Amino acid sequence: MTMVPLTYLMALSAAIFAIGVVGFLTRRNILVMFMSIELMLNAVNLAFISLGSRLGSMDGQVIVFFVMTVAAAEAAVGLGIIITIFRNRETVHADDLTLLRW
Amino acid sequence: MPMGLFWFLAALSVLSALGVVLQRNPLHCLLSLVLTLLTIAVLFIGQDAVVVGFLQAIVYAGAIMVLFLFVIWLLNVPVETRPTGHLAFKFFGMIAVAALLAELAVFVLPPHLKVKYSGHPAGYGSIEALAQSLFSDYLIAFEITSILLLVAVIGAVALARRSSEIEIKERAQDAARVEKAA
Amino acid sequence: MGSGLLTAVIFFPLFGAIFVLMLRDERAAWNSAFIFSLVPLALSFYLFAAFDSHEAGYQFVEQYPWIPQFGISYHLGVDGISLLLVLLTTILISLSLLYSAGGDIEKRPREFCFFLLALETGLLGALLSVDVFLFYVFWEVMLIPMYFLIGIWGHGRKVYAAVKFVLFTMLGSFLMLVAIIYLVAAAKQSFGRLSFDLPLLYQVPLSETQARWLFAAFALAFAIKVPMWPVHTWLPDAHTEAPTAGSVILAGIMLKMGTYGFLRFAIPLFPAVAVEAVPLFLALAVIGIIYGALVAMSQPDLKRLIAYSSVSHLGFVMLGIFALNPQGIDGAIYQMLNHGISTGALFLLVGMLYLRRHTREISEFGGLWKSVPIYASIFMFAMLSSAGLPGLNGFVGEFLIMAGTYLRSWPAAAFAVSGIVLGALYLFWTYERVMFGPITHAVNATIRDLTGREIAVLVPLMALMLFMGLYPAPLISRLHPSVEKMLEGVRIEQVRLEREHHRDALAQTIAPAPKIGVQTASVK
Amino acid sequence: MSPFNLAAINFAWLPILPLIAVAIGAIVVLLAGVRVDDDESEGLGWLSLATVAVAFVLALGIVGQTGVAFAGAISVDGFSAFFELVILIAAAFTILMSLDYAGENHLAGAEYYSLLLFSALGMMLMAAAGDLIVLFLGLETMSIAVYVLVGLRRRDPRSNEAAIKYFLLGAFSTGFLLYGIALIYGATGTIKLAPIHAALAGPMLSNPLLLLGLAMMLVGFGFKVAAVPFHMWTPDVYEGAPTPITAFMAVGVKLGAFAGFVRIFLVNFGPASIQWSEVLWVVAAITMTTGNLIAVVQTNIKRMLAYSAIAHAGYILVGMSVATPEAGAAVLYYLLAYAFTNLGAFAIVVALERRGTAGDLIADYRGISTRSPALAAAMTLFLLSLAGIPPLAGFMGKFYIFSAALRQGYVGLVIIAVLNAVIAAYYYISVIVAMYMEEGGANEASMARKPALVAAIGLAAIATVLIGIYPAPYLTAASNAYNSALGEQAMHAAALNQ
Amino acid sequence: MNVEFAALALILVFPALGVLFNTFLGPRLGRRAVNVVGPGMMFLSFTVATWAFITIFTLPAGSALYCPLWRWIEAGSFHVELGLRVDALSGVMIMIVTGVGSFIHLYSVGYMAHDEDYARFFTYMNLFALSMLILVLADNLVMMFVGWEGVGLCSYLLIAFWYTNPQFAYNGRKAFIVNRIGDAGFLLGIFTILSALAHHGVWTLNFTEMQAHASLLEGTAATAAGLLLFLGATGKSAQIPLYVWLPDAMVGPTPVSALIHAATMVTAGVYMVARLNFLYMLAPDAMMVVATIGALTAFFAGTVAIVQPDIKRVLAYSTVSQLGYMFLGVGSGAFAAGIFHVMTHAFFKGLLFLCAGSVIHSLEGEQDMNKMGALRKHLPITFWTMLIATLAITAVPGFSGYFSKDLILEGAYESGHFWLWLLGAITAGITGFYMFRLIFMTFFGESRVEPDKLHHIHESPAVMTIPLIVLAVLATVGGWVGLPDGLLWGDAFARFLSPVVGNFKPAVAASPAMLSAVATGLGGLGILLAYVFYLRLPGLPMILAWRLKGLYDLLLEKYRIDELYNLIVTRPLFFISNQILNRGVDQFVIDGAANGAGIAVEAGGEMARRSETGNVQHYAFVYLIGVVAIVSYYVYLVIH
Repeated sequence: MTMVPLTYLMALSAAIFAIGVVGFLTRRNILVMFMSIELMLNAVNLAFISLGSRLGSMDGQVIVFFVMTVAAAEAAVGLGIIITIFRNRETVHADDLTLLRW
Repeated sequence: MPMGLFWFLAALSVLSALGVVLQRNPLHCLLSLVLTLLTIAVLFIGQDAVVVGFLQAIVYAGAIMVLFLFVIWLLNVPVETRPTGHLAFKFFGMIAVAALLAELAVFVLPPHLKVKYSGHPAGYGSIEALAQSLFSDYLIAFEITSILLLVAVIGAVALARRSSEIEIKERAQDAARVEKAA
Repeated sequence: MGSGLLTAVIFFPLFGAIFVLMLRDERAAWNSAFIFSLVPLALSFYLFAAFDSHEAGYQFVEQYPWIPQFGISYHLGVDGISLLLVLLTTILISLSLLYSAGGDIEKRPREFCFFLLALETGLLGALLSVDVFLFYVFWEVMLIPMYFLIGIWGHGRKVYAAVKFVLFTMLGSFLMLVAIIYLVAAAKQSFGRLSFDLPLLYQVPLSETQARWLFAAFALAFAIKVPMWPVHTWLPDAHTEAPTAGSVILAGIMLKMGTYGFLRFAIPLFPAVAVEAVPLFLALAVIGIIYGALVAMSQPDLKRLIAYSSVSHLGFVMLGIFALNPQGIDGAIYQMLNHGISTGALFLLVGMLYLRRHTREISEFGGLWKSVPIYASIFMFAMLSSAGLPGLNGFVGEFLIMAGTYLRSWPAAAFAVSGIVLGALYLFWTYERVMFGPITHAVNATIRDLTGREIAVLVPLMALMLFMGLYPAPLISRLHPSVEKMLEGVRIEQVRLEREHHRDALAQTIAPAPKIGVQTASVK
Repeated sequence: MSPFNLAAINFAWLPILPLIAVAIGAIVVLLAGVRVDDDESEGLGWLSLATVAVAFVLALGIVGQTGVAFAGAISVDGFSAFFELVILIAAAFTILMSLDYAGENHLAGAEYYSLLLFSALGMMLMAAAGDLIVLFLGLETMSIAVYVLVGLRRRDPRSNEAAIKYFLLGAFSTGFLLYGIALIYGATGTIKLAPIHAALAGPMLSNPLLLLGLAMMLVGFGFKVAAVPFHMWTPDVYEGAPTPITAFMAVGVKLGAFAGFVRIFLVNFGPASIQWSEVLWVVAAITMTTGNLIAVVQTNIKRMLAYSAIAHAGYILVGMSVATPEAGAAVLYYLLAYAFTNLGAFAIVVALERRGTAGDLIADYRGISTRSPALAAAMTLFLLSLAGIPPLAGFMGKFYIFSAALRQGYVGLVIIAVLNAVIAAYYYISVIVAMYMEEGGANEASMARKPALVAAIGLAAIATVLIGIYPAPYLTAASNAYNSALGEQAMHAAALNQ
Repeated sequence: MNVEFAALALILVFPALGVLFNTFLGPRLGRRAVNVVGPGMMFLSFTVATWAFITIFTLPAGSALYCPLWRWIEAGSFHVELGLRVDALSGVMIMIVTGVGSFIHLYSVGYMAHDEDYARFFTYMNLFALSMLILVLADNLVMMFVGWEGVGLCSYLLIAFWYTNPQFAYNGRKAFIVNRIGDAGFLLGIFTILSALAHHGVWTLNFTEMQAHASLLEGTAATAAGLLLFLGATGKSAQIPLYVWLPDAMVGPTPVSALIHAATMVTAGVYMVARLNFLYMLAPDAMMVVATIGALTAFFAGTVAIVQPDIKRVLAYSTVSQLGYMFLGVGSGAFAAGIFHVMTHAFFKGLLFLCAGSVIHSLEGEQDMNKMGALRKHLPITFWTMLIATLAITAVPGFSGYFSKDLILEGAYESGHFWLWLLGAITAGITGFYMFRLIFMTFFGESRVEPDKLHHIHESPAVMTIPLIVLAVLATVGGWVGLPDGLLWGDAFARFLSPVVGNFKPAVAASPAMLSAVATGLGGLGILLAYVFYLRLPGLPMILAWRLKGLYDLLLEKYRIDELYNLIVTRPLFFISNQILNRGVDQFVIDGAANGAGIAVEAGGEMARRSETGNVQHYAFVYLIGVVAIVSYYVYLVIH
């Protein structure tokens, strides 16, 4: 069976990673920023899988497994935090969260 | 995995990723994120990472994203209407990201991408193989994940649960003082 | 014998400090602090008596390993160069305590005694440590109490002065720390073992550039402390705003740490560079002398004036040190003591005046002799000692310094001499404005003359001025051998330099000349 | 495919007993706390303190042992022992500070203490990690717990904000760290530290993938240790977090992060040090300078301490950039000294803080010396130690690092460092000025009813002085710890190469 | 031959005791005790001095008494042994100091009778005697310098004795500072000798040892040292250019003027030159300078004295002028003559001041001669003694001044300084004029005394007149020890000193008689003019003054030298001190730089602080910049 060149896969993951960064930088909605982070994580996962399959080692897949768990945990906590904020401030807008500065 | 499929998936994933970043309505963002995850899941499977691929689809795109969905509904977050931040900042941000992407590109180009190739052993990506390493080499890690999830649960509970009356009162006072100070 | 003695000298004040902090009653605090300060005083007198004036090396040595990983040891010792400064320290601390108890310090006396005694520990430690690391530790330690003394009990812009003082000194000392570590690293390379022991470090072979930079770092640290022109501006502020006792210790002892540093570290560690640097330092010293005197002349504030006079006097000390010959350095060390005593006395006197009138503006005074003759006479005495009148201590030091300088470079001496004229000018002019003429402010007619306590504080100083002026032999004889020893390294460099320059004129001035003895004898 | 055999794994339970103890303790606290009202959480505090004590004893037990456990997932050596001990101490101090604080601020006691313990567990895992996954998971455990702890003052907008900022940026940088791990995995084909170390030879050292991986991991750790320019979160989060948690972050998180950082870079990537020490040189210089510069103009003591923490990270990075065994030991020693000093300083902030974050302004410290002299004296001690005044712990740390650096000829960096130290002295001293030389200021400390806090401050003060004037044993400990880590690596490398 | 003579110490001990007594007990024990102790101590040390002096006589010529004290300063090879030494030269000096000193002390008892600060006064007086004796007894340069500065201090204290008057205080300071300038020169002189000898391995400043190694100083060293030391002398002995302090010093109590500013201290310079004659003999250029300065000063000061209305100022300028003579003497190698004049001058000038004091005392402090006249009858003793003194100073043959001044002029001429001799001779005439002007204006003519003072003009008490009489006798016979050669015992004084200062070796032959005739003639002329001006035609001075107004004012204002000094020295000094250094350099430049650094740091911090906007995404942006930077470094590594 044919093997997709690693370069392509890595490039793809890099691209998605970059898109995630862009989202994090430009979107004001905390939730969406969080989603962008998920994008970044998935980009990394893609990289793991690709490299793993090229190396022929299972480690990559194992890591991805763990990363998913971590992502789940982060999602739980992160969303929890977002909820508390929304409770107190009725906003999820990044620009509003500048009580602490300088 | 046939190249054609790869190109299709690649394009799809990039587009949906862009969808996450570009759409104004969080709900649409979420949906395109799910789409991305699913595409990536297929890419996994296409590389013999079958189990992980399915996990990606079920757990990630399924469970976790539902969590997001739930929160979005809970907070019924409005569509971002007001102009978001300074354009200048966005501009420089984009430039920075572009730079990063360019740099990453340098590294993934064939001359620099030195990864020793070894063929897939039998059962590569199978559930046995995964379990094999999970419960031998990564046993400890596996245990840690349990703790990690426990921490997440505790955290979520601690954050989300109602707080006592006095506290609410006092916090209100504090907030008032903070406002005065600011 | 002597093991444990130096430790006792250093740490007794610290115990005293902590003890005083425990006390509840203020009176008791003052008294016990004074008593605690008397112990090291007595011990240092014993040191002075038991000191073997023929031994050039360290005496009463104590050495225990402290941080073996770095070859740092708790190594104490006293030699001619430090002995007298130790004595001066203990004396001045006791006197300032005695004075401060007399109403100069009202608020928080316990802390005051604590810091003063802690300061004494720092000072004595720095003087007595032979291990460079140990020295550095004490060198920094003495900084903090002084900072508190100025900041808490000072006047006017006390905080500004205190912070300025600390930052100036720290800048220097941190760079010195770097130099020390670098030096030790070099030592490791050549001797194969880490050691902060000064005698060993004297031997470290260094490349010319290394030596230059290291010398620069040390010299900067010490020059700031001295303070040499142009890094002196922390001094007038610190001296002026500090409480009387603070000014006394600051001017009396702390500045000497800088000059002491040159004698103990900068020069013997890097003799070659020191010899090269002579012209630079002579120039800076001369500038300091004249500049300090001229600026002092036009100060409206008595303390500030004395502060600048310190710049001038320390200029003399530096001049003597960088004459790099026995006369100059003996004189320099002697002048350190003189300055400590006479300037200390002057600060005390000004403090007493401030206590009565709550101002130090010269223009506020005039005709004081009428109302406070005793005060005026003592002031005159101290002033004369500071002006280097023969028969009083000041002269011996200045004479030796200028003689040494002349032997090194006569133009430097020629300029320096102008310092004694200017010195007389600002001192006598000030005296005239404060003591002579009619009483211009009615208040001054009513201020009371010195109390018994105050006289008791001043008399020992006056006695010292007279004694040291008439009979310096016992002091100089003790410090001289160590100076000769210190100069050995310099002489070697000297000779080398001359070979390079094909000049032998200098050789005479620094050669120890046994034949001379013969010749003079033949004359007798 | 090979049959599934557990024999391949060596179940060395002993080395991970401290970890297990902490985990169990955390769960026990959680269960015990179900019925406890937020305002009476003190008992839970003592319980968790006991847990820490037990763990500490167990950790002492593993000092001197070396080897690997669980198929190399856990590395057992002096290094991990050292860090585990220090981390536990930090946790203990934090708990002591919290005993009164948690009640007064109505923090959810059970969650608070168990999360505290869990995050400590995460840190210890980072110290003991034998492969990149354990490291990563440890880091996440720590971080997630801390995210929550920071935001635990649920009704306090500042607390929420701090939490979300920390969380978002933390997750963001997790992405980079993972990316780095991925690339290193790609380059070396493994994620176990020992094999990686063994693989670092010849062409591998210049493998672009490896280099990029290094860069990304550097960024990831840089974020956790608050190195400039990845430091931006620090002041905000420190300010907004509950003060004991701030202390825990300033010390514990730093310890954990540096444990991982040092193990990965100094120990494992030691052979590749030429590839990263220059970068760290620059980062260290910028970090010190920025931290000190901004700290000078702070008016809130927590923020000021945050910036000072950044600056100290810079000093430590100097040591890392030197990348010699001596430097490694210096870093460990510095962390130890820094831990006690900083914990003490924050304990005093806790003591002087009124409900909420009131009283955090430096101006509030005016005249403390007259109202509560002991506190002022202790604070002075800590500040001077942070400023690097001998003979206090902080000074010895700086001294050790500087001498290691100069031994390698890092003169320029060291001079930058000392110039920074002068600036630092200025803002530390300005606090002393407020306490001793100015009047007014509202803060009043009623220490009478807070024995725990007093104990924390007292112990910290004693440690600060002791480590300073009698550093010999601690220096030995630090260098032993570091060398044993090195030795382990060397051994394994040898084993794997033949 | 040198004889150890421990008693020499006593000469110092007594005044020292006096100082201590007057300082600590004086105020308590009261006036009588002080009046006894103050002068008493002087007389005691006078007797010891006499004893020593006689002992010298009994010993063979050229022998000396010495009394080693303790080793004072020692640093390496350099060391200073304190020791006292009395040879012919210092013998003469101690006799003058203690002798004249004693009588002036005695006189002061009367003069200070109404001053409540008598104790302080006698403290200073004794202290002065002490310092002066240290100066003359010293056997080495450094110890001499001790006395040298000591007398300067005392003169400061005594000039500013009535300190409540700011002018007096100022004059005192002026005296001290000007002296200090000289002393600075003196110090450098010492160092020059020291290093010159040290370069040859000889470390000594002891006079005899220096004399033994004098040859080593040959050349520039000698000249430089000679000039520098002479700079000191010009300060102490009020020569051009540093004479300015002496006239102002007259504000002190008159006995002070008599003792310090006429009889003793001001002659220290002459003594020093004579003492170091061996050095100066090696430096003809230096000698030349000394002689020239002396002659010029003599003439210059004389001219100023002509027009001064203040009786003490006239005497002051005449002192300066007479000191000029002495330097002319020693400068032209006639050391003996110089010292001889020191002695006679001590007698008659001391006497003149005391008489002036007596006059002023009787007129309640009036010093303006225009408010005197016709006091002859009221103050007979004062008048006669003062007349004698005047005759002595104007060198009327037979009186002491005649012999000494003659020898000096002779020496000047014979050493080949014709012009200097001429200047000296003319000055003799001027001296005659202004001195008799003083006598006539004070004691003759019609009284111009203010009426209110007229009724209680009275002769001074015995305690004051006795010293007058004693000094009058000395002023008359004092000169007979130095008669012209061949006459009776001839120039015994010179013979006595010759072992110390050597014999004068004339370069040019001349007939002493002729020279003295010229000088005396000019002196007589001066007297005659004064007679004409102030007794025959009293209006004439006015007319002349009006005619030659410019010149007259110039003289009256002392050539405006003080103003000149103020303009070129004092004012610039203070300007530099305050405006340039204090305000400009110190506060603005240096301190400005220091504080500027601090401000810069704060500003930098403030700017950097603003980057913390509080917005997460800005943080992320900065983070990203960091990433890009670091990665780019690796890109660089990879590409290269």
